[in-house]
Amino acid sequence: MLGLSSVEYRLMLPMVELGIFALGILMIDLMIPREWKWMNAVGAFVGVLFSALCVFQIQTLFPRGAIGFSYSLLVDRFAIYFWYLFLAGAGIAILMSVRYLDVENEHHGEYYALLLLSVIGMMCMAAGIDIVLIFIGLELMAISTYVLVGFLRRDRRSNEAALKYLLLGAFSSGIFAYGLSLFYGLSGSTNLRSIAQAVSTRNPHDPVVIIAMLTTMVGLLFKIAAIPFHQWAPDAYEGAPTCITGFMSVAVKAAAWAMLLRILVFGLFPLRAVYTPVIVFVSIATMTGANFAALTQTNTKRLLAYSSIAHVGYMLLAFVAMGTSAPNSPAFIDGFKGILVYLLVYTFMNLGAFAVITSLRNRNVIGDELDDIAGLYSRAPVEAVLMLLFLLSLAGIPPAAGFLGKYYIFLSLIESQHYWLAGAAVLYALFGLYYYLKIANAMFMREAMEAERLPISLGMRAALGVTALATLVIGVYPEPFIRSVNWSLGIAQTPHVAAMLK
Amino acid sequence: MAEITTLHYLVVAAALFVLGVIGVLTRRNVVIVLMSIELILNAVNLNLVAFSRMWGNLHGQVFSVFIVVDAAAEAAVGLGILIAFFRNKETINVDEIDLLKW
Amino acid sequence: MFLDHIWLIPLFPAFGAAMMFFFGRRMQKAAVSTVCVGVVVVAFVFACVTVVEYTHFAHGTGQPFEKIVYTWLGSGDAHLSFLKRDGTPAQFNADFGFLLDPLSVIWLLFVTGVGMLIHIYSIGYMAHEGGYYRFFGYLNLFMFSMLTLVLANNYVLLFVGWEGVGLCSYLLIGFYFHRKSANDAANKAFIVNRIGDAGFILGAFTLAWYLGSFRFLDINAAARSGHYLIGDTVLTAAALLLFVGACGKSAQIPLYVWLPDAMEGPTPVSALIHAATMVTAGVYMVARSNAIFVLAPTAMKTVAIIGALTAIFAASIGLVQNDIKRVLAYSTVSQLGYMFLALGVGAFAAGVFHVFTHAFFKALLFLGSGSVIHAVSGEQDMRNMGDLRGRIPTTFKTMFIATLAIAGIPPLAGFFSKDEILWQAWRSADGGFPYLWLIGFGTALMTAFYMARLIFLTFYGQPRMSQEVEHHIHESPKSMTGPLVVLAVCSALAGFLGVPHSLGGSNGFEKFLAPVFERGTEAAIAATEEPHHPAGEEHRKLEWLLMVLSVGAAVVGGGWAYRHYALAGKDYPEPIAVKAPPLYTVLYNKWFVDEAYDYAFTGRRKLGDIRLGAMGAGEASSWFDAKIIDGTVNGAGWSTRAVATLSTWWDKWIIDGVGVNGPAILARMISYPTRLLEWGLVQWYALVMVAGLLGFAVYYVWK
Amino acid sequence: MQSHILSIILFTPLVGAFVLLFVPKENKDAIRWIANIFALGGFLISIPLVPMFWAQRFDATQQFKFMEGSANNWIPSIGAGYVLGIDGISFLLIMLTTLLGWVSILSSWTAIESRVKEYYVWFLVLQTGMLGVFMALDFFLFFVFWEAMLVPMYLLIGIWGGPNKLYAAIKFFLYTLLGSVMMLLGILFLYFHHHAVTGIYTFSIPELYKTAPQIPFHAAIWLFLAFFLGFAIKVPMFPFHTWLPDAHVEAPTAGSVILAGVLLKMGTYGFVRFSLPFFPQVLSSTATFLNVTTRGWMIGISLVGIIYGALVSLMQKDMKKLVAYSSVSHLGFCTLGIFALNPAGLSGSVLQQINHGISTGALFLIVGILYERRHTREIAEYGGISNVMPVYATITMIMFLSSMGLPLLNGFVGEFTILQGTFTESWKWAAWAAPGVVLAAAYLLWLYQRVFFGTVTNPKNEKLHDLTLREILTFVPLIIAAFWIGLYPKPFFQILEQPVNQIVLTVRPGYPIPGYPNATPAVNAQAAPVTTPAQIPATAVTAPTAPVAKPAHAAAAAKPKGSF
Repeated sequence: MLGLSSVEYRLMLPMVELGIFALGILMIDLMIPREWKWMNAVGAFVGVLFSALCVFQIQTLFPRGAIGFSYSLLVDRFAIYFWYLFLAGAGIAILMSVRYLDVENEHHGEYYALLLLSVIGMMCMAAGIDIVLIFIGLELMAISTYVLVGFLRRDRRSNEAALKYLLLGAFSSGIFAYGLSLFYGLSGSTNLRSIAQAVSTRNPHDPVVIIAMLTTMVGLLFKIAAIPFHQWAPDAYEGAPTCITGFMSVAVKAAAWAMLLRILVFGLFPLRAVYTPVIVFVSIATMTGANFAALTQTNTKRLLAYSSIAHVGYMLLAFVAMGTSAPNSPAFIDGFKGILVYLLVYTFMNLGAFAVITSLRNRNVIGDELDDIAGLYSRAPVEAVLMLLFLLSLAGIPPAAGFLGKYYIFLSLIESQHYWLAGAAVLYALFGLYYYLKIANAMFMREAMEAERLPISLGMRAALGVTALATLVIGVYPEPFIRSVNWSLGIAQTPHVAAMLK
Repeated sequence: MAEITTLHYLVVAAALFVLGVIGVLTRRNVVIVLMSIELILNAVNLNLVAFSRMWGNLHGQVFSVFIVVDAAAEAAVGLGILIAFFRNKETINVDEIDLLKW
Repeated sequence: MFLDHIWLIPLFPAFGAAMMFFFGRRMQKAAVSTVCVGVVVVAFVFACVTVVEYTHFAHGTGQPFEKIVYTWLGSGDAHLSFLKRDGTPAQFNADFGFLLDPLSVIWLLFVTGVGMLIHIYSIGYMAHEGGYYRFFGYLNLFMFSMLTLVLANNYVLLFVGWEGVGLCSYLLIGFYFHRKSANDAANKAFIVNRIGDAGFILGAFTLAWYLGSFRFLDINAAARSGHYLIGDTVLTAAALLLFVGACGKSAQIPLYVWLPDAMEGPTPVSALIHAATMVTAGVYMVARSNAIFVLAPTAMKTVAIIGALTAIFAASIGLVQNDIKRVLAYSTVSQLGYMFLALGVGAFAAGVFHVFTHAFFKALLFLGSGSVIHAVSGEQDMRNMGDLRGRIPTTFKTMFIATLAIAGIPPLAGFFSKDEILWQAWRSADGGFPYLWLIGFGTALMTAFYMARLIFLTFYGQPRMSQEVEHHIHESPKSMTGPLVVLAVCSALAGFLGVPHSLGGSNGFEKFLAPVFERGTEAAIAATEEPHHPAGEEHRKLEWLLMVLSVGAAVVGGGWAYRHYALAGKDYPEPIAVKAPPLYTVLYNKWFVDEAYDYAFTGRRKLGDIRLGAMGAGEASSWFDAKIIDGTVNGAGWSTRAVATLSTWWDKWIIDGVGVNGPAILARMISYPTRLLEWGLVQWYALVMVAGLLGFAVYYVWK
Repeated sequence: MQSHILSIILFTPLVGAFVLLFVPKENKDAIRWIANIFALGGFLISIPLVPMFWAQRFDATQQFKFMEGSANNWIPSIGAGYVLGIDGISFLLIMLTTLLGWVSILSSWTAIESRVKEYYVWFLVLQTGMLGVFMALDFFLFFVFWEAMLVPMYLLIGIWGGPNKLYAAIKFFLYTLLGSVMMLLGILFLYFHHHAVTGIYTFSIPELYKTAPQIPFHAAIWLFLAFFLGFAIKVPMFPFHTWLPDAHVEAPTAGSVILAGVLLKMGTYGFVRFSLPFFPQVLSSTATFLNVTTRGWMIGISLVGIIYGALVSLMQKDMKKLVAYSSVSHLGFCTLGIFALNPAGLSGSVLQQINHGISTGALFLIVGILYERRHTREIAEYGGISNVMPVYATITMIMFLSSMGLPLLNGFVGEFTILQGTFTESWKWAAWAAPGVVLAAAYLLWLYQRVFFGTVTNPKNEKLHDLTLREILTFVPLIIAAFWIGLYPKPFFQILEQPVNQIVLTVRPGYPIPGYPNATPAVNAQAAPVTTPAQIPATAVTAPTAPVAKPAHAAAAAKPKGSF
């Protein structure tokens, strides 16, 4: 009908399906009464599940991946891995949202619709190999998140966050687009592959190349919130509805990383000599700035915002390791794995942490101050312990999952012989532990402000359960997850182990 | 009279870009800031169109169309949010958006 | 069969101690005394039988008997090996093994014997004291340790007894733990001893490292094998280190300070531990290591000189003390000095002989003084005694005998042993001026004086005690006087075991010990004759002359004391105080040694407001720990203060940021400005982004 | 053959913690009972290990006994395996851990009144963590336990601690984490290096032993330092010790017992298990920093620690702080023995670790008992306690004596053997260590005098009741152990013999050990024998040691059993 091949039909199915659900929710929302609004959440969740089902279908049908839409959409294992990640993030975020929106009395279908739409955008970012598609995806995601951030219309902090996010976001994507346009100019194509070929033939010190490179990187680094392009993040995270903060800190970030890897590794890897120095600087700056800033934060959301920036710094270290070593050298592979594993782990542990903070929101408590979480153990022991688990995971203490990410990053750094960077990372790991422990201290070793037990909604229980379980399992038995990462990178299943086990 | 080469377009576009950036950095009125951003995007469009003419393919123009749409959408959302903001705090002055900091 | 179960001897008292530890609190005094005294009696009997059996086993050759019960340190044939000095590997082994040879026989006998007597005496003496079972428990524990010390077959096991007796003396000195003075004395005793022990253990290590074993027999064999020359450096070091240990245990300069204070303990304790047995452990150990010492002339000379100095030094203090027990304490120190003098000049047998006799009369003196104190209801100051001879006759007679003995009046025990020492001292001074003899001679003079002084002040003159005290004076019970009599007999007759050849005796004591002290190459018998020179006629004359001289000295000293104290009334004059007041003050304050030590070493006294010594160092270190290493209070004020006050070396610590909290505080201080970068204005954020972009661009331009 | 006894011992406490989760937290006594039962169970289950291990104590064919699991069976894709196994060293430490775990849980019956449930849960988790550290034969597994164990300890200090608990808890956690993350870098390097050499990714420690010798020297130095930092902070050695007093003073009694008794041993254990066998060339190298070889530095730091710790504890006014600093001094002895690098020193060191666990553990219990009654640790508050609590005073005296190294008690055996081993390396070292022994007597006896002797001056102390049966029960095993080691340490030395010799021969190839097979796989070829005053003649290195061994053997054989 549309001249779509069955393959392309399959490939776009997850997104289309999400889109249908989004619009459906928008319509149904008009019909259902106030107290039935939670149906929206159910609908959205079902949508996510269906979409995941479709992704699984793709995975089984095209194990080697497939390409469509005139070489713009490449659904390879890498993309599929990230799609699952986005859907997981979205699903958990939905579970977290129900009660929170009730309390905020902002229960509208748009919320879920926008959530799903942003996921569509992310999918495009992860799967696009054509800068046009990538850019569209980016904007789709960005615009929906602008709205989501400002969703609490009556809350000034929310408005302000949205406005700042929008202005800076638009600004950065403008610069980004400028870079992309130059790349188009350099290559005469919008397809990453051909851009890469064209660029690799040019002298890497050609000013145009460099300007294009830099402007593009501004966009990328802005989206993953790396210093000095990070400053939107703390404000947006603090102002946004907590569940959205969680969603942004994992899914949006993962999407940004997917885009970054697509462009810088799949596409412009020939230019790595050009951008790696910048990345080195940025990663160190990011770790330093974020950790120092987080050290004395008293607002939990803001603290976690800075911590997530710091985590970006760590991941960038792995990226440095990749950029400074030959493709398919151990350092490169482990760095790459490191980033993917880190994102996977991070999705669950950070969402978990934000889920706990979300559940602190009550009629009269905003719940994002350190004092609000004080004595949490006496009010909700299970949550407190889970929070401890998430915090330790964020600090990279085994057997929590976070350690796995740290492990790969340190390993890649050592393999690429960046011992000093490794040392710095260690140092900042200490910083991290310090401010995570501040939260832990508040939960376990301080008296609660108000005594009554914390009401935990069903959805929240589910969200916490999933995240905690994932954090623990990935930590204790990471084998299958590592294998899935290997699979997504098309790396042979641990070749050496066979020799080892004989 | 010399004919207009791609380079000229690029220079103009670059100028637009810089103007846009300066606008974003200096203007105090949120609406005008938004417009400056539009300026940047237009610079991009100009680039794309010029290049597509240079290469003689349509990719650039397609891209520019999308960017125009995107710019519109952004502006719409931006104004919406701005209105919400204005409701709560009777101002659209960028300097007074400083509740969230540190 | 007794010989094979020699290890039982120490176990008997150990059993008694264990009984007291577990059941003592619930036992009647009668039961306590039966058990505790009983085990010691059994030990004594067992010891005697063992010795008899040993004499059969050794029949005169004095060959040692060794019984190894089990491997203690090390794992049997385990490979807990170390490298000897020459790089060859050696086994690290210390057994629970017992050694019986003439030397240990002598100690075994008088330790069990005197110990038994003192246990019996204590029944009466402690009858009215609290903590009866505790006292006897400790006493038994002491017997166990002492016997282990004496019977050990290697330095490590000897060290067990060595530390054990130290512990017991600590416990017993501090027996009246309500008295702070007692506790201080106890701590002092233990810690000073510990210093000695450190020396001892290092000495033992040196031997093992050099000769490859801790076993006496191995070491003696090695030392006498002739591989090692006289004056061997390592052996000299080892000998000196061992002697440090001896100084601690046997209260020689500079470690003697604990013994006088040790008199805080109950009197029987002073008699048993601080007069008869424990303090002679040092002598025993040196004698035991004679094979090493003879190879180390320097060490020998040191021993002799230290011994002589201690002898006269302590005697000089003893001249003016008023506390009856302190006089005896200093006398003990001085007598120990004699013994080391003997060892130092190579007359091991003579030294041991003096230990043997001294054990009797000094124990007797202490027990006697105990009986006196008992009589005058706890009074210890001789200025408040006098004219007791009629009132407590037995005590008086026995103590009088002891005094004669210690003063060296023939034919009592002290005479023979002391003159043997003096004679050896004289002879050892090869050609040159016999200064050691002179010191010994002077000491003899003083000894006679202060002992006589003690007797006269206590038993003669007018009674100087208060009325009701005088009213209560009574002779002690049989359980106390009995041992006195026995000891008196011993101290009267013990001397005849060792009558020198010059007096036509056979000096059986020395002959008996000869195998232990054989020089290796020469035969045992040769050693019992004059070891150095043949017994020439003029030597004999000279020896007689010296004897006459020393006896004369004793008489003179005694007579002088008689002149001044025999009729002492209330506030009698102290002759020395009259003639040389400054000397008197110095002597009376024990040459101010304790004070000096407190300033210099312990740091219990402050010099101005500086504290030196261990406690000083401790304070300094803890300050250092709190302030420097552990960064401490807020960084800013800190570093300023540091820069202002602390020396550059400590600055290094801070600047290097070894401080722990320092960096933490610093980080927090950096944190705030970092956060200020985020000051809320969108355009500022955008500006930062652009700046970043341009910054990178600049980087490329420069590159 | 695969016996699972290790896993069983390892997870018993964890099971206990899991069971506790289902007990309502109001029901305190039930919780206490269950916790104690599982703690005691953990100890009893570890008992059968003794005869099993004893049977094969000399078996030099396999370095580690009771191996479980195989390399890389846990996370094949990164080469981590669930591998457990013990040798004599870890065996003793495991027994110590199970014993102290039980004792300290028993001791906190009345001490802990608030949040009882979590307390015991965390404590049992901690127990598993510590056991895991001693059992793991896979670096990944090891590190997981090593870190995981910090968390419960942090909570124990932070929740049930004293007034300054937050500071102490965070300090403890950060300080230890710094070290352990440095160690992680070192581990990763070894892992990567092994891959570079063999093309195999694995964390299996026995595998890594094999490739360790190929590590280039300059790298080995840094690795050694990385590991050193990790372990030195844990021990703690001199400049890194300041977390210890805070942690101890704030921690609840049982926490201190475990902290001093077991956690500190992980550092020394790490030195023995990793630093020595992995980097022999660093210890044996003559390369100097400030004219002192690496080994010299290690020894120097240990000596400073010995004297420094003793001096500082001499002047403490807080009993617990005093004991804490005394452990700095005692651990100094342990590290001294380790870096003496000869059988005597090494086995003495391990034995001394056990002793320190027993004695100092007991000392903390002792302090805790007074604290529980009077809620102060100020020495000045007390005096004449032996009048009101005679039994307590007696037990204290025994433990003080064992801690200050009185012969026939455990402390002496360890210290003596260490000093012996050290002395034969250089008499100066032993001479410097000796003052530590004297000072130990000084501060302990002085403490005893101030607390126990004299008359009761403080009216608050008149009513103190003596030990209850439970409290006595906590001391009994410790006292028995103290006397056992003091009187008959032979079995311990025998258990240590094989691993210790193995390690010594790895670090100093050709070190002559009579009657011990000198060939060892892990011997590192290019490592020169350690230069010491007692330098081994080059011939002795190459030549088989049998002839060298002869005389010693002859002496041993000729040793008379009866008469002479």
